[in-house]
Amino acid sequence: MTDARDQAVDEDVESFRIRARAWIEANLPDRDHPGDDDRALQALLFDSGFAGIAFPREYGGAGLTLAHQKVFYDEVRAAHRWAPCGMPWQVSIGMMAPTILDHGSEELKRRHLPRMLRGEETWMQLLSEPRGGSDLAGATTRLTRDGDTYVLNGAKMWSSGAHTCDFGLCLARTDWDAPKHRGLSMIAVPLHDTPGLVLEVIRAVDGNPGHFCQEFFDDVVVPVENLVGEENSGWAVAQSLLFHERNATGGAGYGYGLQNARPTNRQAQRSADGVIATAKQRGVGGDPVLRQLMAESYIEYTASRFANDRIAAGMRTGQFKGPWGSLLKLHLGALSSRHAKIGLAVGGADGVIWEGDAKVGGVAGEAWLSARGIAIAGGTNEIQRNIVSERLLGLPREPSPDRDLPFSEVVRNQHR
Amino acid sequence: MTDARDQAVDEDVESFRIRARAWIEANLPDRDHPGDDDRALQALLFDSGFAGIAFPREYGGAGLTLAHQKVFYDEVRAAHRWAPCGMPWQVSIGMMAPTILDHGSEELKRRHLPRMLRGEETWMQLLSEPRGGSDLAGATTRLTRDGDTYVLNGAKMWSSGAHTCDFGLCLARTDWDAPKHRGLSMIAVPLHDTPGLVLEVIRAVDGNPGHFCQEFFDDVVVPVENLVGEENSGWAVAQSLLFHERNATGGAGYGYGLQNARPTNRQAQRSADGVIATAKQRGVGGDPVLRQLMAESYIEYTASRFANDRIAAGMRTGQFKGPWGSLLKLHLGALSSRHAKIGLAVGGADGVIWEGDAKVGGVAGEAWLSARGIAIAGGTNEIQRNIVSERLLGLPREPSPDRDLPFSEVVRNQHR
Amino acid sequence: MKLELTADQEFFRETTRKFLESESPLTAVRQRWDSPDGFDRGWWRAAADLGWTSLLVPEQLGGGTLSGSPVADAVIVAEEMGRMVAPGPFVPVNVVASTLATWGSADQQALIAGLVSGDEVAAWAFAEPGRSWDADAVRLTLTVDGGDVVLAGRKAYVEAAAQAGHLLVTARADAGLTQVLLATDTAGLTVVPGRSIDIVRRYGSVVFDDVRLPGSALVGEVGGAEAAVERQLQIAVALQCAETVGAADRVFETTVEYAQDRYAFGRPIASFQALKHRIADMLQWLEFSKALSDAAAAAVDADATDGEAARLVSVAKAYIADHCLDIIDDCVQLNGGIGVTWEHDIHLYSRRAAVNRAVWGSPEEHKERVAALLEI
Amino acid sequence: MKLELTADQEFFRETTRKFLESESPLTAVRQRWDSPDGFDRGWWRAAADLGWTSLLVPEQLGGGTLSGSPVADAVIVAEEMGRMVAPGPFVPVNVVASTLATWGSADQQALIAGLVSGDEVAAWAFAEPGRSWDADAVRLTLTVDGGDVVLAGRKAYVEAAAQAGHLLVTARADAGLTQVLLATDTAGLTVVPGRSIDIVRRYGSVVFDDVRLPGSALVGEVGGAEAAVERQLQIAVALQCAETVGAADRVFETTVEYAQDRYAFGRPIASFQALKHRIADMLQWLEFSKALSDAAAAAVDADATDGEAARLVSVAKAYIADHCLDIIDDCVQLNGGIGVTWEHDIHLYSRRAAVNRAVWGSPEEHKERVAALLEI
Repeated sequence: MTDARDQAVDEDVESFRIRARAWIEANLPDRDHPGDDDRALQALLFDSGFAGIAFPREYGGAGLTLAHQKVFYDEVRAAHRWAPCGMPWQVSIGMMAPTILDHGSEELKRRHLPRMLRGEETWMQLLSEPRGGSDLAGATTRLTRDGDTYVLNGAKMWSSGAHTCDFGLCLARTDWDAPKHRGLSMIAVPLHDTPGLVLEVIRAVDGNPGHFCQEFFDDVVVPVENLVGEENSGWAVAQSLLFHERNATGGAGYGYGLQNARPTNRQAQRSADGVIATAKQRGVGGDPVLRQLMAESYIEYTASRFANDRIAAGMRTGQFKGPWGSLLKLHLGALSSRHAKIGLAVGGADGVIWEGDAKVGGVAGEAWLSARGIAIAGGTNEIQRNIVSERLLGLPREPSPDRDLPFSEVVRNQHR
Repeated sequence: MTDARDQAVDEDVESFRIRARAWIEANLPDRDHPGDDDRALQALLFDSGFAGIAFPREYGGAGLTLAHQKVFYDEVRAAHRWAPCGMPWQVSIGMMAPTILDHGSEELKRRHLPRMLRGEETWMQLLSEPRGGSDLAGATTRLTRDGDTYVLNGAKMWSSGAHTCDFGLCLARTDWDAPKHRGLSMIAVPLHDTPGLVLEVIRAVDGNPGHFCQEFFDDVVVPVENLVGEENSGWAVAQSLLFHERNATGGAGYGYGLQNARPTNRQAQRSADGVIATAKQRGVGGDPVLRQLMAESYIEYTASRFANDRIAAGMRTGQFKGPWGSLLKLHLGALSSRHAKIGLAVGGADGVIWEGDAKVGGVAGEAWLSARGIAIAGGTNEIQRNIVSERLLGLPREPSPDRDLPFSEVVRNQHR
Repeated sequence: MKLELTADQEFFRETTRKFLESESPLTAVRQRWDSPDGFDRGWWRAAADLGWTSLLVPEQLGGGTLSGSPVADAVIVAEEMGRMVAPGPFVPVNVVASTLATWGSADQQALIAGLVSGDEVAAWAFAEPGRSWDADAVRLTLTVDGGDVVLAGRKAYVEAAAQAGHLLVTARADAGLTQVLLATDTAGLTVVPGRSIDIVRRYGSVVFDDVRLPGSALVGEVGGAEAAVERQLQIAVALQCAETVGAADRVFETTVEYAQDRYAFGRPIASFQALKHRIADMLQWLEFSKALSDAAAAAVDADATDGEAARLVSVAKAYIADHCLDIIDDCVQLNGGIGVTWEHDIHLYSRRAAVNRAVWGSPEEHKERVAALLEI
Repeated sequence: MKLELTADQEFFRETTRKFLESESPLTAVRQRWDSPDGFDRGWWRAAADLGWTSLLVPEQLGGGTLSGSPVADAVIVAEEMGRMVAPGPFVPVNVVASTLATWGSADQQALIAGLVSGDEVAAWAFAEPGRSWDADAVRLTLTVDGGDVVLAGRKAYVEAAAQAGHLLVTARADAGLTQVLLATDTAGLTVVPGRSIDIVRRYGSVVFDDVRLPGSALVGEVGGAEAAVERQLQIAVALQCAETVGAADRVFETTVEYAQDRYAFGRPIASFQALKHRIADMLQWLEFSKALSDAAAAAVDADATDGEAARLVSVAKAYIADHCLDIIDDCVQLNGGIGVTWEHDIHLYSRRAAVNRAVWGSPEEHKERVAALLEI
């Protein structure tokens, strides 16, 4: 197993590409028939030295760079093969593992990173709260030290895929007298068979259980060694996590980029291809007005692809400092709604009306209903615009009347 | 002269309409050949009791209502006749006269309102300053009491048509130790042959003198009786002026509405008709994509017309309280740029390129260059959005760090 | 959302609103997701009792207007239905009743009483699969065969098709547009029930397999239905615009309230200027939508022959379908994550607005119609 | 605005920028408003000396690339020209030089030296009055008459037509698209000088009144110019996109700086969230524009035969013409009243961007082209 990784020492990107290509062709399944055991496939990648390509070797990675990782997944896509890229891998390996790498104790890193990279454990995040929205630092979930353990009380929401994951990185308040950003801690909470933890899947707009969950913590006991970073330094850990999230969602950093993920039917509609296919099916591909709209979708997604490469290059070369992934996330968030409206135009009545008694149909209409998800989850468009203007351009920060107050004195939601 | 006005006592709108229609047909020139002496025409209106229809009779008005005024100008338009409606009447009678009516001393009203309504005197406003922009209450023009007179020093900018008008209502600071809104006064400054006053016409984007002016005041002496309202209550006067301005620009209140004004060539381009004419001339009227854009322009201008009526009705019936004219101004400001882009699309290369050596041509291109004017002058789109959200919907005000400071301590423009 | 209603209209709005709030709250709307019909017959009769189905019918046929402007009256119901995303075949029943009252034979007018009482439901079969909502696009054939007429073809997106006892069908004969009224149990006619993303609004397809009818089924002359069809379209679009405006109005109202109550970063989110400015834009779109919706209804009431009604209806549809959808869309954003869950009511409105965007013609189609009417 | 330039390219950008700042500051650009030509011949020779006109010409003909990617090299000049709204017939000279180098006869290639040195100016006559910027729209006829060819028709919007000594003309023969090179003093040819709303960019119309030329005037075969024309269009659009991006980049940079310096209501206006959010959107559009401009140039350099270059060039043009115009437009708004005066420099950029929107095809035309290339 370490042999595979040994080949990688100081390997340049082009040599790596040739080696990766050969391995991919010999080992990975066809993209259209990938089977259904992504965990086994991830283990194969790991055992062959192709999981966690940019992670240090001592934690099970290949010790190479993000450029190597990008090359690997480009080759996978070019060869029309499949490597696990969607949920939960995108989150567990693309966002949580790098956060552990940045802030976890040596013990946590040694114990969990290899398992995460191998797919034996999948992790996700527990940040947002029912009353909190975008104001993550306003978390009111309570984490209390009790001898050798911590006790967790409160609720989290909008946690994607918590029902299928093994651990959740949970942001909770440990000091209520400190200002909001300085009384938080991050802790890894096991999600299976945990006494006091109730997990519910939130019903999506289509009426079916979605991938967002809600968790209620009632005196949940968590070992002290699960703390990630120091007590009361949880905001720094969350910032790191959000950095990796933005990059992963935008397709930079440790994430795989949405373009690598296996498209579902609904995702297919969320691309120019899906809309074009609808137009052809409805026989309206020749409509000059709809052609403008379809071209617009194609243009935006094409722009996204090249902007991705540009921002990756800027970060790689150090010309772009700071959370530039926000620009990609902002674009996706702004585009999703526009694209859904284009879908409605192209889909016409067939996009919202169908024969039969199924409650779900009309792919354009359903895509429209859920389009705002990407503009809200993972940091709303508004949060991204704040980040872009304040942290990429250095414009003055928004006044935050609660920033320096002891958290216990902060005004929260009111009901008139 | 008073006879004409006597007919109007308690006259209902429909009786007035019949009387007005007959008078219009007998007296007003054809809309397309109105001659060039709007002053004489305004005097005719005044002498016949049709100027200042909603102004009190003691100040030369007809003592009727804004509904009567609207009917009069509707009839003028319907009969394809012409009554003075553009600049400077829209400003002098539509905005300045009502401000004098609201705040002027009895003496000021008796002396100036009849002259304004008869067109013997034209008035305009001196509010913005070179360094001030939208922050009108931050005026730094200095008005100092000196015995029986005031002395004015400073500069004003963006004053439309100052070079053709007789008086300017000037907002100036009389108390530098009061908070910004509480140290201002409004005074009427004569604009002709005034010692110490230098007036320059600002060059517009087309390279020619535009209708905006800049004024420099160097120890300009103004009589004390020219003060409008009390000393240090100038902000209330300015608010009143801005209220009338928004209404007039939007086409409500004492103004005539842009739809009544005589269209110039450039204004013609600033309407759906202009764009449609361009399309026909270029032979691209059949292009389905451009047809969508032209229809959009037509739809927006049509919406504007009916929204105008709606808001006038809301204000008339008291269902809309506050500066609802802002909504119309916001729409015009947002539309002008969009409409100019539609003009560029329809105009194509012919909109920006022409044969011959004239420096001005390409009507779509020139319209595009100046389109932002309406989105900035008379209160920017941003100011209107603040007004709409704060004063029509009651949302919380923007934090103004300078609001309660003595003005002398307020931080102003910095140069890094 | 007219500002100057007559006293009768004010009262009508009030009773309509109270009826919907008590007899069709959003919880009840949600429950009807499981029902094939989308509405309850008894409930519909109660709504009819309030006058929902009689406004476009003259007094001598059992109806009557409140104000002399029947479409403006009906708009009041449509707005309130939009505010409560209400069920019920309001548009088709009123359209059919109106046309039968004007163009129907005495026999056909006998159906009106049932429509007015709510005992009967009728639908209008107009659009065809994959085609635009335009009279020119009608291809269903009507052939005159002796004293009979024969229909062949297919209709789609027919609101309440499977719930209706009768269909008003727009067909094309050699002589031009022609309409017939027939019962849904006529031989050769198959109704294929369907659904939409709207929670309670049901649509169906109708297959005409050489459906043979007596000449008495004709509504008006063979080839003489153009004016009736245009009027039906105008009424349908005017009512639909009012409904969409009502939906956006309600969403905007609740969202602005929410933004004032919800705190983030120690401030109500309605204090953030970026949101305030978007809310200001939304109010502008909403008020302009209201103005256009009322203007369209007034023009249809005036039944002007200079094309004013046709033009204003299309102007209103294009503006409202786009801008009210944008209002609802940005309100979802302002509501944050909860706005994209089943539990939150906003998706009920998103659904209605998305269906209304497409039905009776998209904004793109109506813009083209405006361009054509302007003779560009 | 590539992030990874070669050392030679970095140096080239630096010398280009310095040259423009010292030899063509905005004050000088403004002065050229009065000049019929829009640029100074001596200045153009100095620019040519820096390499502006030699990049798309192979070494054996007196040119040479800096990096092996000639279009990417030329893009550097275009970007800097955009940032300084510079004068000079950069696009036409490079397009003509490139085509003569590939398809010209030895005699025709003799012109290249003059183009490279800046002593000669050439223009490309392609579009026709009122028609779209599409090879299919070319109607100017070329008739073969024995050993001669005869041109009849009219060209319009020809950049530097009245300043050029030679024209590359795209015409239609029975056999298809055909190109010729001719001197502007050829009998039967009339150049009608014209202007544009750009301060320094001059366009002209060209009338061909049965212009008779020897067969040696042909650039390539009769009917065989399709590939050359497509390549010329791709180069022109790629360079134009880079220029528009450069213009928007400079406007954005100065406007953000201004917004930080300018105080209103006791705060820098850049602290108002509504403006911050619009500025964030602008940065997104700008960075995406840069990414697409570079991608288009790279594809044209790669000269891919799978349609990638054609598609990306149209994608870039459609995106950049729309979004960079929007950036400049909103920057005018952020500058307030001063932004709509002659004194402020922003209108120089608005002018350039508006002309660039139309020339070489509008965003609408390029979207249609994208749809066609995608075989929708």
